[in-house]
Amino acid sequence: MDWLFLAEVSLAGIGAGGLYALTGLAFVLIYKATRVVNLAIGEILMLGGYVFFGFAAGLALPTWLAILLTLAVAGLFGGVVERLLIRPMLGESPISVFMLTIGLGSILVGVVELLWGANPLQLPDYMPNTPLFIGEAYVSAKVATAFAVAAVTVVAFLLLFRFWRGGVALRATAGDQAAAYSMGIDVPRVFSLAWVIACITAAASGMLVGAIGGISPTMGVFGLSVLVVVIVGGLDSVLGAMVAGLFIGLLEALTGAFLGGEFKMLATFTLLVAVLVVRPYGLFGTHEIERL
Amino acid sequence: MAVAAARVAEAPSVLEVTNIEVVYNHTVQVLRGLSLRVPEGQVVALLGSNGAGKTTTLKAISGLLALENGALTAGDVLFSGTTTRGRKPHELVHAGLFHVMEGRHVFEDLTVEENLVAATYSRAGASARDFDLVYEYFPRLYERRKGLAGYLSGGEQQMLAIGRALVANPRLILLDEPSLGLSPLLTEEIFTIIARINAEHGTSMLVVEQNAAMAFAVASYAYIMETGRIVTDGPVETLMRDQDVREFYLGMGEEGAARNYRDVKHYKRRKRWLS
Amino acid sequence: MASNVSPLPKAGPPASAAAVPALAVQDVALYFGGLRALDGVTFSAAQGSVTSVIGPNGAGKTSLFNTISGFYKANTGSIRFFGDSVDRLHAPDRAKLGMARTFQNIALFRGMTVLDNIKLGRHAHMETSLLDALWYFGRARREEMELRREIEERIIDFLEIDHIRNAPVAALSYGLQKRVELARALAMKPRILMLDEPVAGMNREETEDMARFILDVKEEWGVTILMVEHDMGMVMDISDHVVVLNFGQVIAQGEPREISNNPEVIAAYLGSGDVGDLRARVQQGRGRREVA
Amino acid sequence: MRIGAAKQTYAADEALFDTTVQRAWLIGLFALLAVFPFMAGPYWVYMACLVAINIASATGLNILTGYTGLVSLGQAAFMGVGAYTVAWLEVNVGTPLPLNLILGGVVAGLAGMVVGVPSLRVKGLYLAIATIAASVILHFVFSHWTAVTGGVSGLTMPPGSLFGLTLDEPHELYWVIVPVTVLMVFGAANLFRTRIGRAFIAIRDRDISAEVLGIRLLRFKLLSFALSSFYAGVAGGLWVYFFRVVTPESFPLVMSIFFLAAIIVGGMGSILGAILGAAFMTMVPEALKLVVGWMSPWVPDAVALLSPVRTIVFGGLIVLFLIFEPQGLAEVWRRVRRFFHLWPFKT
Amino acid sequence: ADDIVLGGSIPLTGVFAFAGEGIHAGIQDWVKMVNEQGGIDGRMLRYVPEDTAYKVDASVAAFNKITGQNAVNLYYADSTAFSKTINPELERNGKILMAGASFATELNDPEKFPLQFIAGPDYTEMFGILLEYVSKEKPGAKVAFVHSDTEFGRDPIASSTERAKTLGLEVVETIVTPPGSVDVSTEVLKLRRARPDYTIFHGYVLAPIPEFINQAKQMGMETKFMGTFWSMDNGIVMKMGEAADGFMGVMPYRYYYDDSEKAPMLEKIRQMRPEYQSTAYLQGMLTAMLMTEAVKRTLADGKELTGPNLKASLNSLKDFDTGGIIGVPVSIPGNSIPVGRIYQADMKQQKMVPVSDWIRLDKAGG
Ligand SMILES: Nc1ncnc2c1ncn2[C@@H]1O[C@H](COP(=O)(O)OP(=O)(O)OP(=O)(O)O)[C@@H](O)[C@H]1O
Ligand SMILES: Nc1ncnc2c1ncn2[C@@H]1O[C@H](COP(=O)(O)OP(=O)(O)OP(=O)(O)O)[C@@H](O)[C@H]1O
Ligand SMILES: [Mg+2]
Ligand SMILES: [Mg+2]
Repeated sequence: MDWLFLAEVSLAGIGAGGLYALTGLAFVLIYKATRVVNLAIGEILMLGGYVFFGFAAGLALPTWLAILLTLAVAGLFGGVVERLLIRPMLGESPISVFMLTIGLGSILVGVVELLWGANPLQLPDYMPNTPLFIGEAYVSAKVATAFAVAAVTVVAFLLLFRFWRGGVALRATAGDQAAAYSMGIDVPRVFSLAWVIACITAAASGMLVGAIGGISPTMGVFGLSVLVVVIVGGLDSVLGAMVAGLFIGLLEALTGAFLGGEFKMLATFTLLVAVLVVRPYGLFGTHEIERL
Repeated sequence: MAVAAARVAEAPSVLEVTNIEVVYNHTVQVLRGLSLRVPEGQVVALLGSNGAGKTTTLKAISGLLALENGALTAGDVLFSGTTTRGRKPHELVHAGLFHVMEGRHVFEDLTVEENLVAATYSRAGASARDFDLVYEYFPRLYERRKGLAGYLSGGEQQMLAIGRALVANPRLILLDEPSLGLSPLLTEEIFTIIARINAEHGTSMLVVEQNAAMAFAVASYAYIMETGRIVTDGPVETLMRDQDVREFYLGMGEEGAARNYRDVKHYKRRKRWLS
Repeated sequence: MASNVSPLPKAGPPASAAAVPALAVQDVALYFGGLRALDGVTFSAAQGSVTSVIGPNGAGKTSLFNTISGFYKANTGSIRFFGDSVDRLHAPDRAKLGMARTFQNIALFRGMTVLDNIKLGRHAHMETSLLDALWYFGRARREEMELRREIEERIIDFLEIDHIRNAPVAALSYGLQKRVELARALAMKPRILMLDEPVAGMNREETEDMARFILDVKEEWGVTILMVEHDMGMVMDISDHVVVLNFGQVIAQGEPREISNNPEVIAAYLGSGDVGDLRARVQQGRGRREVA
Repeated sequence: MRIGAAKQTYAADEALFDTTVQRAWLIGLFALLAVFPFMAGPYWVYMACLVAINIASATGLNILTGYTGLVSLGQAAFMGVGAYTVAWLEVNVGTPLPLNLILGGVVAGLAGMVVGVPSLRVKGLYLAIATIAASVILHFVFSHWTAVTGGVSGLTMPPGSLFGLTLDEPHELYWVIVPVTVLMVFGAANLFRTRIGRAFIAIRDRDISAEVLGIRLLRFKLLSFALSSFYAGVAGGLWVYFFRVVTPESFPLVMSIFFLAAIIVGGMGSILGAILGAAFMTMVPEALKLVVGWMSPWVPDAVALLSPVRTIVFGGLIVLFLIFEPQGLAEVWRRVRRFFHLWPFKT
Repeated sequence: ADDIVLGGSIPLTGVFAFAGEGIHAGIQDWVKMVNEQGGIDGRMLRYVPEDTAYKVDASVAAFNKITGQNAVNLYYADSTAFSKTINPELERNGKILMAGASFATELNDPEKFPLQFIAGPDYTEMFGILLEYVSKEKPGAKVAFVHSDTEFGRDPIASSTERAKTLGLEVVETIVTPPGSVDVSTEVLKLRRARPDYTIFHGYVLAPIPEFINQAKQMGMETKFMGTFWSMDNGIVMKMGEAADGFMGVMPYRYYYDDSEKAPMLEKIRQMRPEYQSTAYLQGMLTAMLMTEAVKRTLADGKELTGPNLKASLNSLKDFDTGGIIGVPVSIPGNSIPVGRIYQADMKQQKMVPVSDWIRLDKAGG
């Protein structure tokens, strides 16, 4: 056994897992507040990458400004989408809203293709590029940076939900909108807020993912792996997104290293099925209450 | 008796509903020019058969209609003297109008205590003290405060729904069938508590209730509605002497004693006020 | 088991009414984690009788119904249905034996018409196989026609719901929905009819109608009725036997008259039953405030 | 007491097509289907076949998702199972076409049943994602079980034949594809007049109370999965007779999304909906091409520029229908019909 | 007389759109040039494209539509799967000569695909050219293959592993990446462990090559990276950034800006389109050029324009001059043109510069 190799592979896996967790957070936020599984997260992530590209490469703005502007645009986008598409769907079945987000994703792909073309693009290098060594083990600097950003964000949200009173409002809104209204909770605002924050988060991971793998209209498939992450973790659990994100990152790295890349998807989806059979609501998800 | 009636008339009203009409889905008209008022500090009862539009009336007042594709097409609702038209439901809650919905609507995925927390958003200074008050009224909730509300029995959920109103400490509570599914003892208890809240906090209430006897016990004035409009109203003392009310809402036979269900023959009767 | 399902019993009390109880619940316990929802419950319902289960909210009445109909598995104890143990049968098999019920929170199928909801009740007694169904003409059609005729003649006419037979249930008022639930239960070829709060939310007039239906079903169809209800006026008037639950235990049972005078039952459940007293107290309180 | 078009018997009341006008329409439709290949050009016959295949598969998905309420994103993968089965049989065994189609359906149905097993515990969107897992796993099987599936380069098969006739052109295959589809659609329509269809709907509306009313949940959920994948399998079989090559990339996830979109646009839980939806969603890209064709003289590079529009239109249709016409085309159709029914007396 | 119709299933959208756009422009320009000179034997060349989004069924639909509405003589196919799918139909139809965007090894078989050809080397031949170069540069070198888990990616791997052996090279690692994977850290680690002298990417366009190279350089790896046709376009390589300096690969055509030798066609292109044109553009144009040539020869021989006749005419090409698009005169004895050259990225000039002469695989090719 080559221990150094194992260590390096594991670190790489955990690094990628951080990105999964961060993007998973965007899923979870929206689900927690609105009970919508937003399949467009992958495409919103892509949009984040492209908007950043537009600011940083197209307009040649300084990196920090481009990042801030991208986050702002993403937030605005989240608000607009919520207002125009999601709010009219209040009270419709979860399947319908789920499909709506699929439609949204398709629109985004088309729009990006229209504006930036279908060709893959490379983001300007804005992340540190000097290699990092933990002990003797090599860690890609970009992946390490991405992991750090992801870790800070996810932990911040974990704390937020533990100690912030608004967390209850979020869950209340998700559970029963009419009742939430009647408690004096501003339901539309909770909805917008969830979408705004989630889209900001997704755009942030878009910039990170794009920096590592480049951007293309098809990069939304990243969302598919993240979907597995949040299902395994439990759709409404931030902790679940974190744990499952890291775990799946690790699993993918190890299968990739020891079995070959073609087994990665198989491994994650097999894990998904296994987890669902044992725990139908993911590792940390809330059970739906079913009473007669 | 006449004194009571006079008192009602004098008191300033916390709620005035004038000639409202409600249409669902742009097609079904449910309320047709309904008016009622709740004087400050009083309990008013609203009775009527299934589908008459009682729940709709309350939703029209609290603004929850919009959630069900219903619209207030005519008339006006004044809460504390200002119109509620154009105001969002949550703003009304902040202004002190609290609606305890039919069918409880507890947050199933939240614990009992979190349900109470959710009700504090309308009030800046809510604290654990308010929870103590709820637990004092409903000790059963205290026992189950860490449990998920979704697993409470029907009655326990009803307690929780009323408990949330207490925490919010509003000026006016709209109560939709508070006794639905409650045991006789609890029904009595809930109505005692309703009376207590009214007496101790001066909270005004509009109570929709099928158990007319109970409603009459706590209310000073009552409205009776059929198919979208008020057909009779008056001080409770007066209504309780009305022949139709006695027959259809209190279940008393011609002679004045309660009818036995076994003796009721199955036939369609016509209410006099409909003819 | 299935073979002894008789067609709907004819009017009049069964000959051997006294012999075996329709339902015998023996020492049944049901736990939810630490919570004892049912604890050593024993009672029986004589054939052709109306047996009411009453008790404070959360006493376990609905849980008892769910246990009898097989939705929950009792932790201990046994349930006999016309003398045969049903402990090992799943809910659908028990339904097939003739255990029909309505639900506390109306559980109609909102996507179907009234007629289809009622037809659904007969499901377990029908034979149509997949291939029959796909072809329809022939066996499936014959069976459907037979069912339709019977429902029209025996149930729809009886419950006076002919004007709404093609209405979607979602559009019906509460009282009518309860009536459709009863109709669906009747379509199940019931030998015992379990009604969970059949008149909750109804006013006096509607309650009287429902009481009449219940008595008619008992008398004309010879079906045993088991009922949970908080409307004491009705329970005491139409029941033959009353069982009182509290904290999952049977604290009293007997004839209505005995029960309404039982001090334990009064303390736990019935209360003073004196509206006048409440009224007096309220007036007093009001007076106090006005003085102050 | 009955109001409206009074029917004399219960049978008449329960018929699928209960008025003479409707029957006339139906006969007209069949007549049209029969003469179509003689009147239309090869391209339109080709499109008709494709539409029919998609209708068959969408109808299957509608049974599962629209009627039973179990969302599946695996329909394309099950079509793949059917296609591979048929191609394998054609290449290696040489069994006759009808048998191959049925076997393709059966194998796909079995696969669907396996996928349905978790449905008793796993609900709602969790289940939807689990079906994605199924399609990923099936994709892996397609591309790695080289001995049977031919690996990444897939299977190429000779044209099918029926009654000694070689079917290698759309207007020949039309006579297989369209009748099979019509049969399957009728089967589905019949299903929902019987206890099985009612059980499916009950499961969709509220599965736990359905159980207490005598419906065996597992059995009927599995049945729904099996039936829906059987439809997919047969559709996949038709597909492979049509294209004569199947590779792991032939049935991607977006194709499953396409079917879901088709039943949403058409109208979930409506037989007519699946038909209209599948036809509409198959034709829209073609219509867009036409539009682009007309515009190209004026808009430079219209083909390249306007083509992302197709992606946008696909998504946009889903979104618009969900928001403005949640009952789908079937409801639009009903409205139109009501209009003409009453016309000119009322509007 | 009737037009000569060149139909096309062109991937103007979807994952392959970047190539489709170039191909589309290339064919268009060629058609224009031919028609400006009076067409072929007085018959105009008409180009009828249809977008396919790089989907097989859409391609088939396009084929049916175009052939249903036009008397098609030539056809451009957008993908391997389509080329395979349509082949039986093509043979049945018998009137069309087809070529396209696929360099799949499988297509390079005149027996199985008698009416198709490849306007360049197939993927195995591309690998062959690369390996030939490597074995000359550094005999006995260690090579690694990195490819995507798609039909395209897997195409040349098995056969090229064999070929490397016969050339005395050692294949030390074969890495498969799943489609759409972003982070390649693990794969790079694996690569480092194998310590190859050369690493050949195949089955990608851009991602994840840049990140791969970046991380490898960070780790201080010395390996030289190489690519095949679709990742060798100038625009794409330049997008890889600084780290890709020195990235090499096989290219069967000259680049747009290559004015080192006489290349009249390139000059004409530069006149028509002053901005850079992709290698896909050249591929499209060359394909159309070869097809036209086949038509010309068939007509000159007074034969009917059928698929077999067209193909025979194409196969009769001996030392044909492509106007400099390919640096050497070409012959097409079979289904492919097994010629190519190694180019290397020069980031300072932002150009690909040749590092080898034109390499022919005459013996190995089809
Ligand atoms: N969301 C809705 N859409 C359409 N119609 C509705 C809706 N809600 C209620 N209705 C109709 O409005 C009428 C009045 O309903 P409402 O719920 O106000 O009656 P109610 O007096 O509260 O009856 P109950 O005693 O049964 O609670 C009924 O006929 C009902 O069918
Ligand atoms: N699935 C469950 N999980 C956990 N606890 C449950 C569950 N179902 C019921 N309970 C608990 O069991 C107790 C009995 O509930 P049940 O619904 O049977 O009461 P009930 O007698 O029907 O009351 P009500 O008259 O209010 O309807 C309650 O305390 C309830 O919270
Ligand atoms: Mg109501
Ligand atoms: Mg209960």
